[in-house]
Amino acid sequence: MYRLTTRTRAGTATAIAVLVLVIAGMALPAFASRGVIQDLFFILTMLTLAQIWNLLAGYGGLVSVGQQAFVGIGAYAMFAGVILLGWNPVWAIPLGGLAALLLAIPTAYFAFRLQGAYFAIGTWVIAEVTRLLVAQWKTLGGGTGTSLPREATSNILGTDLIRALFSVREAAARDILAYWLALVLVVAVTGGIYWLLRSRLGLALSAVRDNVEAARSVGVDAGRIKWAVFLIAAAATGLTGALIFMQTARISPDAAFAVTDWTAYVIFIVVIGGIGTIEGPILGVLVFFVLRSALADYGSWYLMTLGLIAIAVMLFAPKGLWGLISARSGLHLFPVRRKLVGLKIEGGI
Amino acid sequence: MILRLENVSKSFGALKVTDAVTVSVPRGEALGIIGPNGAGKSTLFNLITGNVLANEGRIEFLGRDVTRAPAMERVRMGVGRSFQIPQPFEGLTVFENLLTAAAFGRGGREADMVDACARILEETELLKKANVVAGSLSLLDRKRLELARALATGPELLLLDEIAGGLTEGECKALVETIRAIHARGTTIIWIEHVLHALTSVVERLLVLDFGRVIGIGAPDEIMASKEVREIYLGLEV
Amino acid sequence: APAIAQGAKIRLGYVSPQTGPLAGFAESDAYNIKAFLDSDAGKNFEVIVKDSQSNPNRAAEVAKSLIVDDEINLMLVGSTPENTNPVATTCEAEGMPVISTTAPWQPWFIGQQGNPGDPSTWKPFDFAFHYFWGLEDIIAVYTGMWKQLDTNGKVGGLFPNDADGNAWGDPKNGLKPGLEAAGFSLTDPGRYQNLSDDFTAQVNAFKAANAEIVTGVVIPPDFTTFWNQARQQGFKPKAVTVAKAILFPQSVETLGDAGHNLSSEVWWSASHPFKSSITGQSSAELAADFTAKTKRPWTQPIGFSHSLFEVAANVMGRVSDPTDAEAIAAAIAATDMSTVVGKVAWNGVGVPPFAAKNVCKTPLVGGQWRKKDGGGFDLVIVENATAPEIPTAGKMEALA
Amino acid sequence: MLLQTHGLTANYGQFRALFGVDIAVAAGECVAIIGANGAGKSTLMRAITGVIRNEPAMVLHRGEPIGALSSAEVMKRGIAMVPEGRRLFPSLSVEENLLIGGQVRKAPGPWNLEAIYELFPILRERRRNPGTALSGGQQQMVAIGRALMSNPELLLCDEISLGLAPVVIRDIYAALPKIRAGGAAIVVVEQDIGKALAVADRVYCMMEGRVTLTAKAADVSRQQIHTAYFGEAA
Amino acid sequence: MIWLDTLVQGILLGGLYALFAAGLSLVFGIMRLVNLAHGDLIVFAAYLVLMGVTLLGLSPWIAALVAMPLMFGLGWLLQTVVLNRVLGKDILPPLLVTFGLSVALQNGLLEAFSADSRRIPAGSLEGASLDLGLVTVGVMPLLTFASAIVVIVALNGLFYHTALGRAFRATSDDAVTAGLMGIEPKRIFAMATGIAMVVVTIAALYLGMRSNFDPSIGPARLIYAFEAVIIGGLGSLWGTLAGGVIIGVAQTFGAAVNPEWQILAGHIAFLVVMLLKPRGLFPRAVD
Ligand SMILES: Nc1ncnc2c1ncn2[C@@H]1O[C@H](COP(=O)(O)OP(=O)(O)OP(=O)(O)O)[C@@H](O)[C@H]1O
Ligand SMILES: Nc1ncnc2c1ncn2[C@@H]1O[C@H](COP(=O)(O)OP(=O)(O)OP(=O)(O)O)[C@@H](O)[C@H]1O
Ligand SMILES: [Mg+2]
Ligand SMILES: [Mg+2]
Repeated sequence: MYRLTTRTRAGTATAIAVLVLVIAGMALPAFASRGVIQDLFFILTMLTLAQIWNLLAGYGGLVSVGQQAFVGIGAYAMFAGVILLGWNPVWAIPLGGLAALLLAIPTAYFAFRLQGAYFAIGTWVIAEVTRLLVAQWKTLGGGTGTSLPREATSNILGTDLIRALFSVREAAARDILAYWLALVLVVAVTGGIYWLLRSRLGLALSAVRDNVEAARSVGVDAGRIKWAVFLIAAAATGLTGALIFMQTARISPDAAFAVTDWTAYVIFIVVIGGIGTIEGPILGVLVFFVLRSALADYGSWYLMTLGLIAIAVMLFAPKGLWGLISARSGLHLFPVRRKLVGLKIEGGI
Repeated sequence: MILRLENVSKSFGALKVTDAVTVSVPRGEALGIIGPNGAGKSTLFNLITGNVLANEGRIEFLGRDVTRAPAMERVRMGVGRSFQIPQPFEGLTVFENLLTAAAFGRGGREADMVDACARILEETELLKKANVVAGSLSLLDRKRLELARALATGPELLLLDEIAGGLTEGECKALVETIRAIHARGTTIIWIEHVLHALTSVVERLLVLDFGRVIGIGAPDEIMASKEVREIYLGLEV
Repeated sequence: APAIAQGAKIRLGYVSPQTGPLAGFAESDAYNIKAFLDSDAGKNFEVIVKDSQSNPNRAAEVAKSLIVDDEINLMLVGSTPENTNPVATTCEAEGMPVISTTAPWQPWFIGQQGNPGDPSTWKPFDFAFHYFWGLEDIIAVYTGMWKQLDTNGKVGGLFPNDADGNAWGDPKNGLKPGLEAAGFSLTDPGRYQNLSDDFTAQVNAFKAANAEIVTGVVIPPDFTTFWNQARQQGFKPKAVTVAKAILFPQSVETLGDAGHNLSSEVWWSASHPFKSSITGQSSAELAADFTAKTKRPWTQPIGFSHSLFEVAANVMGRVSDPTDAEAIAAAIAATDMSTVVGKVAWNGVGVPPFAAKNVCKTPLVGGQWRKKDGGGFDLVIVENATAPEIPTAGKMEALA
Repeated sequence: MLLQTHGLTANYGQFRALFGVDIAVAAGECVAIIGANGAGKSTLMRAITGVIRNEPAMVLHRGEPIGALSSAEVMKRGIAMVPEGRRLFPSLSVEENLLIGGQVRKAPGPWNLEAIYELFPILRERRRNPGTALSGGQQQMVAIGRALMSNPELLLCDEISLGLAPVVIRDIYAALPKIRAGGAAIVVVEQDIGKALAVADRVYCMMEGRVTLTAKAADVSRQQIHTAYFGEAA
Repeated sequence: MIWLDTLVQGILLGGLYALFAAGLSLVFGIMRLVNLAHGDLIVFAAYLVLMGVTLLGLSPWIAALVAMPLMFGLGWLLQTVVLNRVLGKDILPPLLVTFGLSVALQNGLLEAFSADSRRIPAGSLEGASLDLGLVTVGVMPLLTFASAIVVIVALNGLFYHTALGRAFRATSDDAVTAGLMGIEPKRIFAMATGIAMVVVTIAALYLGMRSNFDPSIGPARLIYAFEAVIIGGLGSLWGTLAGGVIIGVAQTFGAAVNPEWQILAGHIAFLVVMLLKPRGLFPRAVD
């Protein structure tokens, strides 16, 4: 007699649109220039990081300022796989996820003892410690950093196929491969988060966010959820880091553990777009990309503008741009509400 | 005995809120708790549910020592509770509130819980509002939701904290009927309430708490007849 | 026909740290690029400048965008290994010819190898070319300066954990073996992090070793911190010869009197006897013109920033198809020209075989900052054994 | 009228806790507000003192709209509150807790440190202790003294007997007449109906965010209160 | 001998960190504001002092005195116009706003002053030292440490012996109830940030005299300042000094083992303290 549904018209439309976009995205390298592919790679990897951070802070209440630790360790693990173990870079990427996962365990053990601002600063310190330790890793160049050897970058799995497929140069084939991987990653991460929110865990996350005490009183294990979210986020961040640095082919501790690039800009994207929604980071990353493309040639003026925009958005649209839009229109592209359908039920979303 | 408290004490700083409480509740009983504001009634609930841990004493549920067990473990064993000040998950709908409780309190797949949740919603007269965000509910509906959510965890022992306070006569009567029905299905109930007539029409025994101590326990008539209790509880000169 | 004769302009990409801590290296970019484009040689060129924000991630990213979006024909880059290495790595992977400078060749070449610790794995590059000097030149110049003084030959080294510091401090490929060969002994307490606030450990180590000379490659704030603490804690070396920290006159001026007679290597100066191949200016004229136009004192990176465009013009003049990366790379390799920083030719002279293909060396001399009477400092060249064509203007003096 | 509310409403987020409450307090008067848990009594106090802000005209002080003022501005007009749960400042000693009450507004009047120590002599002994190290009753005395330090025209007391032993409650209630004698009007919010009726001139009874009974304390019957309180005949 | 020297230098270094951290401690303690722009504000103040020295020809000490009221006003404005509007239970809005401020300040300074390394000239003081028999210490580090103590004593006096300090503590405990006492929490916050900016000016003076600065240098020490504040415990000024000293000593001892360990050792000391006492060494009764 009663049924549970999460379907809405906007949600279905989004699902179709996303499907079309993903298929189009897969086929894009056949038409698009390398510049477009590279811009998209940047957008997709930043979006992945932003979605992950949004999961942490927006849904899990874990405001981490130390995500660069996982980007960095993931990237370094990938380099280690290639340089020390001689793996193909593509196979070394999962190693990045694994390394980040392993690092996340002691990090969580430490940081979960801290609350709020203390948690934020604690994660930052851990990221610094990781950076300084990695900077002592002499075989991977220490503080100097290192580059992927040319025979590794020219031999990346699948590039031959891509070269044959699109008849492009080796470097372009590498871009396409990285772009595809980024596309897979962003779809997997966003889809995974969406699935998570629609699963039992999603209910638990919302419950914990709304009221920890009450959540515990209905049987939700708040601690375990925090652990799960933190570890998942770390592993996914590590994968993303490995992918980003496979594409860059050069690494140094300052680049891999850059708090500005991998955390501050990511926070900017999420918060400007609208935290606690899947739509927010998508909107945010587009805004960030447009700003960057339009202003980056103005040197310090660009960064100054970026800073001032962050301030202005927080003052005038504290829920971010998507918050502004959905408050006006009631639109939710990724519905997670479970509706009870049946007789005698009124009220919408 | 479904629940047994032995010499349970709890202090917040220097303030002793629960003072060597010993009480046993047989399976299937409906026990009422009364006492003045600040007597430690809600704290006693928190001790039973594990939201607060006892300083001393021992708490047994279904024959198992749960004195140190965390709240969520006790929920899964069958301790359901409502909060005196309603604590809905404000961002979730009424139905989702129940679904969360059902999925985690009983431990099952969401899809299997839909009918059970719908039944509870029906019973607590919330069905119409199933898809309304809990943050926008009126006080009455919040109280109903407290009860509904507690039921959704599938409790053997149901703890109700002042769910009739502030309700109109009609609403109160309906509530009493609901609780009776729940009790009739065999659920053990402990109910804290200031609205005495509602309480006494359901419970079999009454426990009086003052300054964290049990100052009387027995049949409602006897307890209500005691002048001491009337004075302490109502604060009115009789 | 040579590329320059054809219609479309040749596109040069240039990555420089216009903002952030390295911005000092980029201060003459606008000046030099304008001078280049205004010159005859520059008519056929377009220069696209991207700001790396002193951030290696950003440097790699803008390099890529120059290659892909702006479809440049040749990449130019300078301003320390933090800037050159990510750009060169990107170009090498992209098959884009790149000419880089203003970083000693060891951190540039070895720093881009997968496993810097294992020389057997090092590989030459196909598209990346570098001209500057190397640590062997530093050793020669520094020891030449120190030998002018009467010291016990004990040297303390300050090497941070960054590309330069690791290269200089490397026990096998760095300063140590060379100094020992020249009769000096090096005390190296270990790699510190940049922007450290305390150098007590180093001061104590140098005191314990009875060092009379301090050397290293130190960023300005760290050097100030070190030098103050050294004096406060009673450590008085006879010579302090460091790179980076006292590169810019502004940095020396921040030291006040304590800047007097500090010494450093000199890669370019207003008194270098070379001429620009594109403007015909002598070093002195270039420096004077820069000061006249910008109201800022000349600095060493100016010459190298200028020379990058000289080399680019020369190389592209010898290429018929500016889109043919292999041909450009071959033309770079075949370069043999004189620039405002000296002769540039990738002929392997003075470079070990593994790097001979990609590295070419420019002359290096030693200089000492002397306080001027009216305030300010002069950089006086005091050592030129390895480059006698550059005249000295004085003798090395011990610190007071 | 010293203070009046007109159709006062208050929300917590989307949840409405007050639905058009009208009350009035004359200068020097003592008014009791009673009602069950959650009736909205504390919310009413918060709305009056500007902790919850409102339309300006919903609260009038001597005829002037103050509904939109901040609590500091309301307080400077001579309306002081003893908040529910006492809420002493834990980092301040007893004496500092008292001093801070009269730090911003210090109108001429009978109340100063000396007078408060006289009213509650035990506080003088404990004046160096941190406020939170006192017993509940003593803390309540500090909270009252703190509100008095500014010599307010109107003193709002939210559940000053909550959780206290009867002897202590007696001591605290004994202070109310002395406070009135100093010239302040008083609003007491109480669940203990007996105590409230004993001190008040008039009484308002609230239920679910509305005033359900307004009466002279002397006239009101237990029956009436019970109905207003529980919504049902006892 | 060496160890004693290392200890003394570490303690003196701790004074510098405490000075960096004192303003942060005030702001963090009173309104739980994580000010990511703190380091950049120090650099900004350093430029202000430098301008006083170069443009007006003042001595650094006088220039700092002149800069103080300006910085106070800036802090007041910043709090009133921007920060007060984003303070709340959620730590993210202030985090993002102060990050934005940090980026904007750094690049504004770069536009205004170029990337040149600057220094506030302190003349003969720079290399001056005192021979204390067992150890030789620099006059400048000693002055820094002494100033840290003076600042902390002064702030403590303000905090515990003035009406304003009482209002600070009360607002920090419970801003709503402070409102009922007639205190405008927002005005108190503005005052606190203003005072923090005065402390920032003092920190800037020493930062600028001790070593070089340029627009990008602000964030580098921010993390030490936070560590010092947290090690000490929220709202405890002496705790902040202790926190600074712990980090300073850990750094010098780490460096004595090997300079590679210098910065790491400071961070590790922080992690260890947090593992043992998650609320810092001298936590307050509340929160
Ligand atoms: N977490 C806590 N920390 C400190 N004190 C507490 C805490 N919880 C309750 N108290 C105090 O314990 C005492 C008893 O509170 P409790 O809520 O158990 O009373 P109650 O009998 O339920 O009262 P009411 O009828 O008002 O609900 C009160 O004085 C209260 O202030
Ligand atoms: N901060 C808050 N957020 C949300 N709801 C609140 C809040 N404070 C109170 N409420 C709700 O508002 C209603 C009125 O509360 P209020 O505290 O005014 O009642 P009261 O009459 O003072 O009760 P008590 O006797 O328990 O003090 C209650 O339903 C309560 O749950
Ligand atoms: Mg209760
Ligand atoms: Mg109340």
